[in-house]
Amino acid sequence: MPFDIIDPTIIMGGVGLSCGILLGVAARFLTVTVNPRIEALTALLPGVNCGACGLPGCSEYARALIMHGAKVNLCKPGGPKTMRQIAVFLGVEPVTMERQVALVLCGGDDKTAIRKFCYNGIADCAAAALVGGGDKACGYGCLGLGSCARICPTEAIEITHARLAVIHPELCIGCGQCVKACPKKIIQLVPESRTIHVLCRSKDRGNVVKKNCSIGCIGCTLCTKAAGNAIKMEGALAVVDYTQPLENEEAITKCPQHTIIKRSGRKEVPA
Amino acid sequence: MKTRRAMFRSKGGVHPASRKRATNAMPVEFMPLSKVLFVSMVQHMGAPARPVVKKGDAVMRGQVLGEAGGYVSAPVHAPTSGKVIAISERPTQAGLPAACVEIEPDGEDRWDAARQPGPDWKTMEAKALVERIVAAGIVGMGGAGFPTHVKLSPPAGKTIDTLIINGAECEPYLTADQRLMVEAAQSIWTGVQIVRQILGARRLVMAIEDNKPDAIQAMSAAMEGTDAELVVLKTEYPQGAEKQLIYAVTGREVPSGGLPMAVGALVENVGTCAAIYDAIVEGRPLTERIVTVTGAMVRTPKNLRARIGTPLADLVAFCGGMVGLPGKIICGGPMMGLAQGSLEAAVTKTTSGVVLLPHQAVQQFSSMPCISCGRCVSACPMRLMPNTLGEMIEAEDNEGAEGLNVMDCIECGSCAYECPAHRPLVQHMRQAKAEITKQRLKKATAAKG
Amino acid sequence: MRFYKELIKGLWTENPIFRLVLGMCPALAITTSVMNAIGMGLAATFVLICSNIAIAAVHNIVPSKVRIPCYIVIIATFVTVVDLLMNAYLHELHKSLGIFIPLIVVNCIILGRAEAFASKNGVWLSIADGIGMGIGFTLSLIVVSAIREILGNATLLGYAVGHYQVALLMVLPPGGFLTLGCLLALMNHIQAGMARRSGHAYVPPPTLDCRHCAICKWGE
Amino acid sequence: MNEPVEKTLPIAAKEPTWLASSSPHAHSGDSVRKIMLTVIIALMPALAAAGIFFGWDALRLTGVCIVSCVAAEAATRKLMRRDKGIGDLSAVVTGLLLAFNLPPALPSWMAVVGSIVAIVIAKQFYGGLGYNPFNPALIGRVLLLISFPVAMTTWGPWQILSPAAGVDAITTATPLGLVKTTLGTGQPLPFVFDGDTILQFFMGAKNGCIGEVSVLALLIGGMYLLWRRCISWQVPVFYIGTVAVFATILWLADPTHNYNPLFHILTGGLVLGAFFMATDMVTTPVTKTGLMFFGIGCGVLTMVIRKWGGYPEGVSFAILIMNAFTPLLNRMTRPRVFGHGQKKKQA
Repeated sequence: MPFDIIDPTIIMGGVGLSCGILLGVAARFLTVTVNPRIEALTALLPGVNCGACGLPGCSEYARALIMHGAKVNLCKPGGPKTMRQIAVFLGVEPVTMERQVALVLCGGDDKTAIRKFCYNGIADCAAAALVGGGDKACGYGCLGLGSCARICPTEAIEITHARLAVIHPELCIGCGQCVKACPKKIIQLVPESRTIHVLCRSKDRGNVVKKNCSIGCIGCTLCTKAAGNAIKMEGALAVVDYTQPLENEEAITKCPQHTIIKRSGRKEVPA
Repeated sequence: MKTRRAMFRSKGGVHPASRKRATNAMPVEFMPLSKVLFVSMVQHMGAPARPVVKKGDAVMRGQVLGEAGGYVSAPVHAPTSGKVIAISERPTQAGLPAACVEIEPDGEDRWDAARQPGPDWKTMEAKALVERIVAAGIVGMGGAGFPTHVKLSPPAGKTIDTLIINGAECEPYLTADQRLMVEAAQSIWTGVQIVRQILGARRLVMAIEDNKPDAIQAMSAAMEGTDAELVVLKTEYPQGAEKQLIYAVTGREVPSGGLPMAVGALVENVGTCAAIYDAIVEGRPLTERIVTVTGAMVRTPKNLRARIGTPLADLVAFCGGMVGLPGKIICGGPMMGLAQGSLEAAVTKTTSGVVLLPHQAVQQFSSMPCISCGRCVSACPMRLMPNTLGEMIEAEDNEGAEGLNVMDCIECGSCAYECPAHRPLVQHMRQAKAEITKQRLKKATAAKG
Repeated sequence: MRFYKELIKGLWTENPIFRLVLGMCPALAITTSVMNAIGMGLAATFVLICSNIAIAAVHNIVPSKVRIPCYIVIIATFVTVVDLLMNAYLHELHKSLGIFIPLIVVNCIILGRAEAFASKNGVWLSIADGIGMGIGFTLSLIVVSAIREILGNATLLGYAVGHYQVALLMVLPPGGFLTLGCLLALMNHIQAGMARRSGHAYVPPPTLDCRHCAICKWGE
Repeated sequence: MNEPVEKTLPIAAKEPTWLASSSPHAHSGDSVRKIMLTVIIALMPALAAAGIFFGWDALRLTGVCIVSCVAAEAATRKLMRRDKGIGDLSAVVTGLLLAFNLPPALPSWMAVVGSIVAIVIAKQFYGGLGYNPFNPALIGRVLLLISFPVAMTTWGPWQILSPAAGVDAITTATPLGLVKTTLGTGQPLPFVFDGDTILQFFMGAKNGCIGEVSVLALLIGGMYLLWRRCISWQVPVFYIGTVAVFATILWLADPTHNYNPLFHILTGGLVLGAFFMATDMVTTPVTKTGLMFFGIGCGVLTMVIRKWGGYPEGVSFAILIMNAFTPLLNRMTRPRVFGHGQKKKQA
């Protein structure tokens, strides 16, 4: 009886041993070398694979950092914190970088902007823009059909009941997907610390804007006087120059159309 | 001349109610000049024209307002004499903003003195004829607006043996081409002969649908005693689409992505032929066209000879205005026309009609899932599978749609016309085609850079 | 405290059948009667606990490259033990479970716990995990099989529960799929409702992610 | 969370006066609801025939199936928060077809179970009308057949099949069932299939599911559907044609154990299946060629099951099996796109 056990034990042991040797040989000669630094660096990145760095995913960015010396400040979701970590890891000098968040430069929802016709078709901004340029009377306005919201990896974009896209800065990682998705090109990445924005992209003349939208920029230039260099006129449209400092909130109160708003890092406060 | 029925019938197609009766017996009326004419610089396929006049300039009828912006482009001429009051950005019929020259007519409608009738066309070289056509700003007047001179200049080595004149006008409601054939058969015929001389085409075919007996009669009278053929087509939509027409007449299939010249054929619309006659024989550039203003919401539907740049609102007002608020305003026919958000847009070289539909005739779809009835597959003249394509595009699988040849779609609307689930199939296709074109451009520039 | 947490997670939040959607093969195949379910569940629980202990004990000395073969060997050993024991002492049950006892070797739950838990935690917690997961598995099988046995055979644990027309389908293979599918839907529904009430976002198990399926509007 | 609930926008009730959409702006005017209504009308002759032959039972089952199908559809849609209601009438069609596939003596509660299975499991669980891969009514029937085999094979009162075979033996069998059991015991064919029987079978005087007995009534409905372009001729023609060819071959090979092809056409659910079940739009191919192959496949499978299978009748199974092939047939029979593939063109 005990001998019945010994035979299989020897056979199984032998099989196990030979398999083990095979595995050992395989591990020795067929192994794929992975740079351990790439793995370690990948672990530092946020792992949302948003593509904001221009590379297809976090591990590719890590590879680019180590192999090709990519810039350390490309990871937008990670922001300055990740940038510093990368810089420390790679032993390079950290660069200045501010987190960017997306902003919809249109405030015209169903209550304030008029629609020229009833749009009947696919609920997608790109498709709607192909039908008579979209149903907003203003040719530059947000269509509110949520192409940006659908592409947002963090669901930071809300389509309000009055059909306007609003981005929640606290959820936004600044990946810029929505900027690409918007057929009207009214989403812009702005520095997170900035609070005062002109919510209009209409290049129309003031009388046309007034007809189409009650809160569009009419090009009255009152804000430019109040804000100094930070708000400039581009034709009939006031545009915030984000390279110039702007703390003075006078522009908000000066705007007769209430186009200029204050949006803090956490939530949006109408003027 | 011999008259025969079309020998080939392409698969697919639909039979929408033609509704041409409102205007098909109405003689073309002259549309009086509007207060302001809005001449868009985007009236054709290809590069937009570049404005060459300034605000305040006095212009004569036929004077060049915008010169061609490239080879595939066409110049734009002043539709009447008057003053340029502004050069602005205005939405086109497609709703996208484009440069536009606003002209205030002086009411005298004087022709530009530089415009003279040319020498006898029969003695002219093909090249000289094409040059005159380029200068006259003639584009395909059937709807797409492809610059005519490009078509008439086949690359060396390509011969065009068959010239087909498109008088099918398969879109419901529209009667502009039909009236033109009835009223100006002789000038169309002269234009056709000019085109034939340019191309040296061996075979000449006039194709008309069998629901226009008066046009068939008028054209056959004009063509009497020549070697041209008159092909009577069975009424079916989209019989007048270029590729389908070539197939119906010759049995040749234009290869995917190719031009008709690939099978040695060329299609010209009857309106284009009449414009060529005007340009070569009369020496007039293209400044007006026939527009059918119709639909249940127009008080008295009419065929109008309107100047390019006439606002749609003026056309409707001349027809007695609207009976009530329309449900939909369409530039062009109901199958392929562009829905308008307002009547602000102006007549262009390709505006064949303005249709005002009542609310009850407008399909207000709230689309359902596809029930796989297969009607779109049977209806598609390009033999695509619109049901599968629609679902793919809805799932944002543009690559898959490309693999199923979505780029061959001619957007004729037969699929969506038949769809019992009211799916916006054409819109899906358009979306995918726009997206794929964008991707291809990107790839092409990436390959270059 | 940690022990307790690891113990109960297998019952609901990480229930192997309804939440992780693992071990589908036995859950579909042997749930024609409650007796089978109990037998299968206990056998799997035994293997789970033993293999968790063994793997937690040896995971530090096993090179990570060959860990999977090692786990398989360990699991196979315990499965053989269970197979032989059941054959000896519960012969009838063994016969009705048939091939599914040896198939515990390739059961995703056991390998999954070995890889996901036991190889990263100590022996003590791994015991808790094994017990919790095993009991969760057993209870899930009992629920599925009870429904199928009552509807398809008018019995429960072999005792008649009433005289009515039975639906033969329920004890045939399609019945397993139907029952399990409906129960999964129900669990998803309950979870979504609970998440909504507590104000959290509902994150469905990856295999049952509602967000990309337009069939119903529960994911929203 | 932010995703619009609808794939396409409905019409806003208020403000802007006119509409704009992508072309075309004309429509044939046909809708899913109209198609379903046509099918319902086409089923009316068969319902009348069922009423004549089976009386109260036929009406009871039809009513129960329709009511429970519609109720199940409404309830599931509400529960799943799907917006579109029961207005498309597809649940009514499912209910009617399911009832037509049930034997007259079936208890009402079983019909309710079948209806719920058909609507909830076979249709709504897959996403509702348009997404169901299998014919819901047939799934309902097959589930009932597997679950309650006795109740589903207890037939009506007809005693006309053959005076020679003894009354008791035939009161509870369909012609197909009778043939199968008789041949299974090694006996010769149970009755003579000649002029009179053919006429009776054609008119509907035989045992079977309530909607399938009267070939005449079904043909009237089928012709109506063909006339209204609700079905294409490929499926019924190729389905019945294949069965006829198959049966002819069998009959010529061994006339002592096989009836002539008319027997196979006039018995069982073939005509009902060929005109109403195998032509269901959702679960059948979209191309004409695909429909042709679908019909042939159904015909072959039906005959294989009838001749060699465990069940006497194979129409339901044949159609369900072919439903599974629908995506494949759609793929294989894609039409050649205009301007493609005539000559090999360089890219």
